[in-house]
Amino acid sequence: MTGMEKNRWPPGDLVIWIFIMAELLVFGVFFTAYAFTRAHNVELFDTYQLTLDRNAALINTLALITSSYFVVRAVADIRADDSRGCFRWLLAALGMGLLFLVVKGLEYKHHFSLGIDLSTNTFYMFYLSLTFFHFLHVVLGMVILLAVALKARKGGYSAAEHTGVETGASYWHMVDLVWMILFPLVYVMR
Amino acid sequence: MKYKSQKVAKLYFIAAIGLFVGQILFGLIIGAQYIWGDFLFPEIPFNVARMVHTNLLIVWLLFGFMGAAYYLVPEEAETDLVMPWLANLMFWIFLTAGAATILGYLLVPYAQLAELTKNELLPTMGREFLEQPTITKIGIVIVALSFLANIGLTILKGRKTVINLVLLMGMTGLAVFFLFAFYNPVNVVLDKYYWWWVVHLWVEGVWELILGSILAFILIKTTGVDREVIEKWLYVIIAMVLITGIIGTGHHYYWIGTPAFWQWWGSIFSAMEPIPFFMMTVFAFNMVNKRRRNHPNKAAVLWALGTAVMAFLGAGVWGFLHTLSPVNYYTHGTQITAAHGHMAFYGAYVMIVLAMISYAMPMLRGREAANSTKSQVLEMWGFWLMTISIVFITLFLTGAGILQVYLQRFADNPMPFMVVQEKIQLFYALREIAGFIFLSGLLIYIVSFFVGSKEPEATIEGEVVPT
Amino acid sequence: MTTKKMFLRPCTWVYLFLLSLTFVTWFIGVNNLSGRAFAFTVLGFALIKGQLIGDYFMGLKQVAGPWRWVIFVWLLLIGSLITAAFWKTL
Amino acid sequence: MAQAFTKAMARNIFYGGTAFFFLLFLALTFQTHSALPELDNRNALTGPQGEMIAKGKQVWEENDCIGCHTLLGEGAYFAPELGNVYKRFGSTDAIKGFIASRPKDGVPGRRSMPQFNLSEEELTAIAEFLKYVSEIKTARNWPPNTQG
Repeated sequence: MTGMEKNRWPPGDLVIWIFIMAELLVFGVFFTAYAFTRAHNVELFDTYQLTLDRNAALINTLALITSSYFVVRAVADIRADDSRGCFRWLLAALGMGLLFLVVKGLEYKHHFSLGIDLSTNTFYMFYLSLTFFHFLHVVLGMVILLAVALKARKGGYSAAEHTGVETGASYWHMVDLVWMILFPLVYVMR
Repeated sequence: MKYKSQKVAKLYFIAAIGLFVGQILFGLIIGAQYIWGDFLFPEIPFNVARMVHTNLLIVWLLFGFMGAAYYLVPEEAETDLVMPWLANLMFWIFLTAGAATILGYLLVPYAQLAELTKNELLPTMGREFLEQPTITKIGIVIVALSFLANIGLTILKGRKTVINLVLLMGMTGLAVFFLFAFYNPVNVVLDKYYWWWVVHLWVEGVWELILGSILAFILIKTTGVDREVIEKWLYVIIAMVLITGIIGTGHHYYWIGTPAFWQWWGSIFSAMEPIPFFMMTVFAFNMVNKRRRNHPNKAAVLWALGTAVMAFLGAGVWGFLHTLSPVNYYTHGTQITAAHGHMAFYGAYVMIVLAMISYAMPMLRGREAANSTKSQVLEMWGFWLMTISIVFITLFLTGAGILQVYLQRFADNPMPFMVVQEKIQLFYALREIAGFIFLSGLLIYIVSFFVGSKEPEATIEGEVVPT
Repeated sequence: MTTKKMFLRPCTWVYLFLLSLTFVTWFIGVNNLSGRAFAFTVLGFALIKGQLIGDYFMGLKQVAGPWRWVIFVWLLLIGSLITAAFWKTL
Repeated sequence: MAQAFTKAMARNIFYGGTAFFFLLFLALTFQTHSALPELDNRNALTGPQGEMIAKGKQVWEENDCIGCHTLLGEGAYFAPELGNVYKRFGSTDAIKGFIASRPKDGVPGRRSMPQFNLSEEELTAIAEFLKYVSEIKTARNWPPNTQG
C-alpha cells in the first residue's frame, strides 16, 4: 500500500469506518439541532456565546490539527517500516491530545465554578453536551492511539501489515474533523 | 441433537408455548373490556387481566430464552451442560412460582396479595410490569443466578464462541438490571428513572444481545455460512444496539420530571435505534441469500427472517414514529405506545423464541433435522396468521392512537379521556377481531406439533444456486 | 523514501494551510465579528478544512468508489443545514 | 489490496463502544441527580406530610392503579391520566369523593373503577400522593392540557 494507485476501500479496518459514519451521523444531528435551536433563540445564543473563551478554543484547534498531522507522520513511518518513528509520532500526537484535554478541562472548571450545568439554559445545554460528547471522543481516541502506540513499540506493525495503525489514525482524524466544525459553529458564528 | 443435556430445553419450550396461549387469552379478555367496559367486572377487573397478560408474556419469553440457551450453549461449547439436574429443578421452581403468582393475581384482590406476601417489608409491587410480589422477584433472581451459573460454567468448560459469549453477556445483563426492580423510592421521579433501567435496558439493551446471538446461531445452522462472517456481523450489530440504545433510554425521560437536556439526548440517540434493526434485516437476508446449503427446516428459516423484518418494523419504524420529543409530547401514554409495544414485542422477542423452538424442537423430538412437510406447512400457516394479525392489531391501535391524540390533546377543544375512548370504539372492535385471528394462528401453530409426526422428514429439494 | 515523501509533502502543506485558516477563524471570533459575510466565511473555512482532513489525512483522495465521498457528503449535508438555519438570523 | 474487516476489530468496537456509552449514560444520570431537587417536588416529601404521601404511594401501588391508569404518561391506557388529576379535579376532596363513590358492581356496559373500600386515612393518603405528583415540574408542563 505504498503507491499512489487508487483503492476501493478507505485505510484501516472497514468496521471503524462503519462507526465513523455512525459517529458523524450523531454529531451531524447534534450540529443541526444546535443551528436550528439557535435560530429560535438568537439573542440567548449570541449573549452566552460571548462567555466562551475563544483563545482556549484556538489552542485546542491547533492542538488537534497538530495532533492529526503527527498521526499522519506516524502512518508514513510505519508504511516505511519504521516502528520507532511511528511510536514517537504517536506519543507526540498523544501529547497534543493531552494538551486539548487540559485546556478544555480548565474551561469546564471555569464554567462549573460559576455553577453552570446542562440545566442552566438552552445555550449551555448545547455547548456542554456537544463539547463534552466530543471531549469523551478525544479521551477514547487517545486510548486507541495509546494502544496502537504500545503495540508499535513492541514492533507489532510492519510496512506489510499495519491495519491497526491506520484504523486508529482514521478514528483520530474523525475526532479532529468534528472539532473543525464544532469550533466555528459554537464559538464563532453569530 | 448432539448432547444429551440439550434435552432440558424441551420442557422450557413446552412451558413457553403453554403460557403464550394464556397470554393471548388474557389479551383477548382485556381487548374485550376495551369494547364492553363491564365485561367480567368485577370478577376480573382490567388491571388484573392486563397484569396477567403482560406478566405471562415476560415469563414465557424468559422460559423461551432459557430453553434456547440450554439448547444452544452445549452445542456451541461442544460439551454437555455442567448441571442438567439444576436446569430441571429450576424449571419446576420457576413454573410453580410463576403459576402461583398468576393464581394469586386472579384469586385474591391485589391489595390482599400484597398483604399476604408482606409487601410492606420491601415494597416493590404495583409498578407496571413489576407487579410480582417481592417474594416472586427474589425467586426470579435465584432462578436467574442458577441459570447463569449453569450456562456460565458450561461455557467456561467448553469452546468459547462469540455466540455463547454474547448470549452470556445478555443473560447477565438481564439479571443485573433486574436488580433495579428492588429500588422503589417514594420520590416518583427517581422511581420512574430507575424503573426504566429494568424495562428499557432490558428490551432495548441486553435482550437484544440475546436476540442477536440466537438469530446468529440459527443462521449458522440453517445457511451454512462461515461462522467467522456471522460472528463479525453479530458484533457490529450489537455494538450499534448498545451505542444507540443506552443513551436512547433518554426517550423515556422527557415528561417525568427529569431535566430538559434529555429531550435532546433522548431524541438524537433513540432516533438512531432503528439502525441496528435495519442492519439485522439486511444481515439476515444476506446470509440466507449466501447460503451454502438448503436446510430442510424451512419453517425455522421463515421464523428467523420474519424476526429480522418484524423487529425492524415494530421496534425500529414504529418506535421511531413517536420517539422524537416534539412528537412524543402529544403521543406519550396513548394507544400509539400500545401499537408500538405489540409489534415490537412480537417482532423481536416472540418471533425469535418461536424461531428457536422451530429450529430445535424437531431434534428434541428425535428427528434428524426437520419436521415433515405437512407439519411445516401448518406451522407456516400459523406464522402468517399470527404475523399478519399483529400487523393489523398494530395498524388499528395506531389508528386509535392518532384519533386519540387529535381529540384529546391536539384539537382546539380537547375532550376528556373517557369521551375520546367512546369515539375510537371502532378501532378497538377491529383490534379484537384481529386478536381472534391471532389466536387461531396460534392454535394452528400448536396443532402443527401433532400433525404429520408419523410422516417422513422433509428433505432438501434442489441444489443451492450461488448468487 | 520517495513514496513516503509523496505521501507526506502534501499533508504538510495541508497542515500549514489548516493552521492559517484556524487563525483567521479565531481572529473573526475574538473580535466578535458577526453577520452573514463573517459567519459563512468561517463556515466555509470549516468545510474546506474538513474536506482536506478527509482527503489528505484520512487518505480518501486515494480511494475510488463510494467511500471516496463519505466525508464530502457529510460536510455538504451539515453545511447546507447549518446555512439554512443561520441564514435568516443574520 | 483486500479490505480488512476483522472480527477482532468488531469485538473491540463492541466492548469499547458499550463502555463508552454506558459511562456517558452514568455521567448524564449524575447530571440528572443534581438537577432533580429543582424539579421533582421533593420538599413535599418531608415531615408528616411526606409520610402521608409515602403512605399514599403505597396505596397506589398495592391496588395496582397503574394497571388501568397512566401516571405522567406511563402505565396502562384504559383509564385517564392521573399525573394531573389534582389539577383536573381541583381539590383532594374531589379525588377522595370520586374514589369512595365507585359502585361495587360497576356500571352496565361501561368501564368503571372498582370499589376499593379504602379507609378515610388511605383516601387522604392517595389524594395527597396525587397532589404531590401533580406538582412535579415536568418539561413543557406535560401533559399538554388538563384532559391529560
